[in-house]
Amino acid sequence: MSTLHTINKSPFSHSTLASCLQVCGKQDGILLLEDGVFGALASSPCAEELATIIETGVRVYALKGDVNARGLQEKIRAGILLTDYNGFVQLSIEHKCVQSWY
Amino acid sequence: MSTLHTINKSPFSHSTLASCLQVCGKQDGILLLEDGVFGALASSPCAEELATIIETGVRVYALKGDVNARGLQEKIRAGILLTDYNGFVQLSIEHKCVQSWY
Amino acid sequence: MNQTPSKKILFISRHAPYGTSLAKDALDAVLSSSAYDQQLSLLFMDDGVFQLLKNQASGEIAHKSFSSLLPVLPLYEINSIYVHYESLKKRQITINELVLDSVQIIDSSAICSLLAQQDQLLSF
Amino acid sequence: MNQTPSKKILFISRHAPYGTSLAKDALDAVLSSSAYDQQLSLLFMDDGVFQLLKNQASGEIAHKSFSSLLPVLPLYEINSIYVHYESLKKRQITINELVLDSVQIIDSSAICSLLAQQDQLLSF
Amino acid sequence: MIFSLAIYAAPYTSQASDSAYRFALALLENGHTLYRVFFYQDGVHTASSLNTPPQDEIHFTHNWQALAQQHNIDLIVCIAAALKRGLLNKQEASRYDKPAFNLAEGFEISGLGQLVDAAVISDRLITFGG
Amino acid sequence: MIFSLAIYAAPYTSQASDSAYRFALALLENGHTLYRVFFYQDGVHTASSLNTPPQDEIHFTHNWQALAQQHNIDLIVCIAAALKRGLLNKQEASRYDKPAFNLAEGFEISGLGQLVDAAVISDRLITFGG
Repeated sequence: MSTLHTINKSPFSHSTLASCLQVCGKQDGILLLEDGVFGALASSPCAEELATIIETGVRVYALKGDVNARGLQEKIRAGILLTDYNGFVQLSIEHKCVQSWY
Repeated sequence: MSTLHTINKSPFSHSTLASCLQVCGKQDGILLLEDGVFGALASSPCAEELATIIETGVRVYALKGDVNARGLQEKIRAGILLTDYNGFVQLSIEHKCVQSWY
Repeated sequence: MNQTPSKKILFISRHAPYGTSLAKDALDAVLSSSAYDQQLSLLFMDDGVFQLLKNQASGEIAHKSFSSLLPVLPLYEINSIYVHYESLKKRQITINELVLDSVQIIDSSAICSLLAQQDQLLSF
Repeated sequence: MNQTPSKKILFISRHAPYGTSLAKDALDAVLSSSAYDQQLSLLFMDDGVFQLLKNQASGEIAHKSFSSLLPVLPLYEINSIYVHYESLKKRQITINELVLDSVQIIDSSAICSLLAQQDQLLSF
Repeated sequence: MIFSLAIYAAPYTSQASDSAYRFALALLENGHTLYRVFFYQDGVHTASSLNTPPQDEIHFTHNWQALAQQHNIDLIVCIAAALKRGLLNKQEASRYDKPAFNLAEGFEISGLGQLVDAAVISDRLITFGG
Repeated sequence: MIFSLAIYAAPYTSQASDSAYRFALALLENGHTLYRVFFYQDGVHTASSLNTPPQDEIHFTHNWQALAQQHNIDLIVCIAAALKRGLLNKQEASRYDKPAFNLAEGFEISGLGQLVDAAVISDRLITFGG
C-alpha cells in the first residue's frame, strides 16, 4: 500500500514540496492544493524533480478550484492532473495513508 | 539612512532569508530571531550569500536568547554578532526603518 | 495627526493570495490608510506578485478575486505601485499577464533604495 | 475502542522547536496517545531534527526545553523513534549531538517504506 | 469508509480551514462516514460562538454545527489548546472564574487522546494544517 | 523615541507574540515611549479576557494590560479582524446579538486606520508577524 502526500504551501517560499519529493515512492500520489498549486507551474523550484517523479509513474494532482482561483488555468505544466474534492476523497481512499506537508 | 531586516523563520524551510539577502544594501543590518537564528549556522542554505554580505560590511546579528534556547551556542558561524532585546531596540533606532520578513 | 508632516510609508506585500489572509489583510490596510493624507506606496514581491495575475476565478473558493480587487488601487491615494522584477522573472510571469498596467517593475537594488527612502515600512 | 485491533500509527514531527507551537503540540499528542494501546512510532525530519539537539537552554524564552522533554519518550509506549538521515546531514548535525541515543537514523527511501507500513499518519 | 479530520489551521487566516470543510462535504456526499473532527492548535477558534464574519464570508462555526447535526459527527476541541487560546465551555469558565464562555453548541471540549482515538476508529485520518 | 508595534501573530502558537512583548519591555526600560500596539490578523486573540494559559506559561493578556496601565499605551484591536475571529466588546456583542463578549479590559476595538495612524505618530513601527 502507498501514501498520498498533500502539499498546501508555495514551493517558491516553503520547502514542503522539496521535502515530500525526497521520500515519495513510486506507488505514492501527490496532491497540490491551496498555495501548493503553485508547485504545478513550469517555473516551480521543484519542477525538474517533479517531472522526474512523474516519469517514474507517480501521479501528481492539483485541485482545480485552487488552480482557477489563482489564475493558473493556462499555466499548469503537462503531466499534472486536475481534480476536485470528490477526487481528493477518492485519492485518500485509494492510498492507505495521507501525509500532510504544511 | 538604512533598513534593519528581521528574519524569524528557518532558512531550511522558508525562503525569507534568501529574499532579504537579495535586497539588503551595504548600509543595512540583519537581525535573526526566533527560528530565524538557524540562519546563523554554517550549514544554512544561505550561508555563502550571508558570508559575502558580511564581507561587504553588513552587520548580521542573532538574538542570544533564541540561539541558546535552540542549543546553538557553539554552532554559530564566525562573523555573526550576538545581541539581546536591548540591542534589538538600539538597532531599530540606528536604522531608519524595519522590514520584518515573516 | 494635525501638525505631523506627511510621511513616506511603503506597504510590502510578499504573500500569495488565498492560502493565507495576509495578502487581503495587506490590501485592506493600504485602502484604509489612503484617507490619512500620507505618501503611500505599495510593493509586491516574492509570492506577493501572484496577486497581480489576470484571470483569477476565485468563485470556487468563496473569496473576492485579487484580479477584481486590485484595479481599485489607482482610485485611492497610492502614489506608486512597485513590483519586484526578480520575483516576476523567477515565476516566469510577464508584464502582460498583470492585472494592473500602471505598475513600476523594479529590480532588487532599486528596492534597496526604495526602502531606504521611506519613513515607515508596513510588512505583510 | 474495545474490539478494534491495534493499529500502526506514525507521528511525523517536521517543525523547529519554539518558533511555533507545532513541535510541542506533536510531542503532547504522542504522549497523550501512549495510553491507547496502539503501535506508536515517531519520526523527526526537516527542521524537526533541531528538537533533538543537546544543550537547549530555553530559560530565556520561557518554555521547557526539548532537551529536557524528549528523554521522557522511552518511558512511554513509543515503539520506535526515527530520525531522517538527510535532514541531519543537511544541517550538519552529528549523532553525538542528539539528546536521545535510542533513535534509529533512516534515509529517505527507508522513510518511504516506513510510511507505507502504517495504518495512520499524524502529520505535524 | 470511516473518516476523521484533524484541523490545526485558524479559520479566516488559513485556507486550510476551508479545505477541511469542503473535504468533509465531499466525503459525506460520496456516502462515507465522518466519525470525528478534532480541532487542535489554532483550529480551536473554529468552535467560538462569538465568531462574527461579514455576510459575504463563510461562517465556519455554523457550517460545522449544521453538518454535525445532520450527520451525527463528533466535533471535539482539544482542551489544552482551547483553554490557553480563550475557548471555554460553561464548566471551564466557572472553574477558572471567567465571566463568560464561548464554546458554540455542538462542539465538545475533550482531551488530546481523542485524536489518537479517532485514528484508531477511522479508516482514514486526514490532517489540515495551517 | 516614539515606538509603535504591529502584532499579527497568534499568542501560544507563534513565538513572535512573545518577541513583541519582550521588545516592548526593552524599549520602555530604555526610556522610550510606546505609543500604540496594534493587533491585527491572529494577533487579535491576545486581547481575549477568556485566555486561560497554564500556570507555567506566559499570560500575554495580563502582561499587556499591566504594561499599558503602567505606561499609558494604546492597545488597539482591529475591528474587522476581531469580529470574524470571535473577539467582541460589549457594544459589538449586543449589536450582533451575541450572548457574551470577551474583549479584555485595557484593549480597545477600532478601525484599521489606527495602524497607519501609529506609523504617522511614531518614529518607529515594528511588525511582528507569525
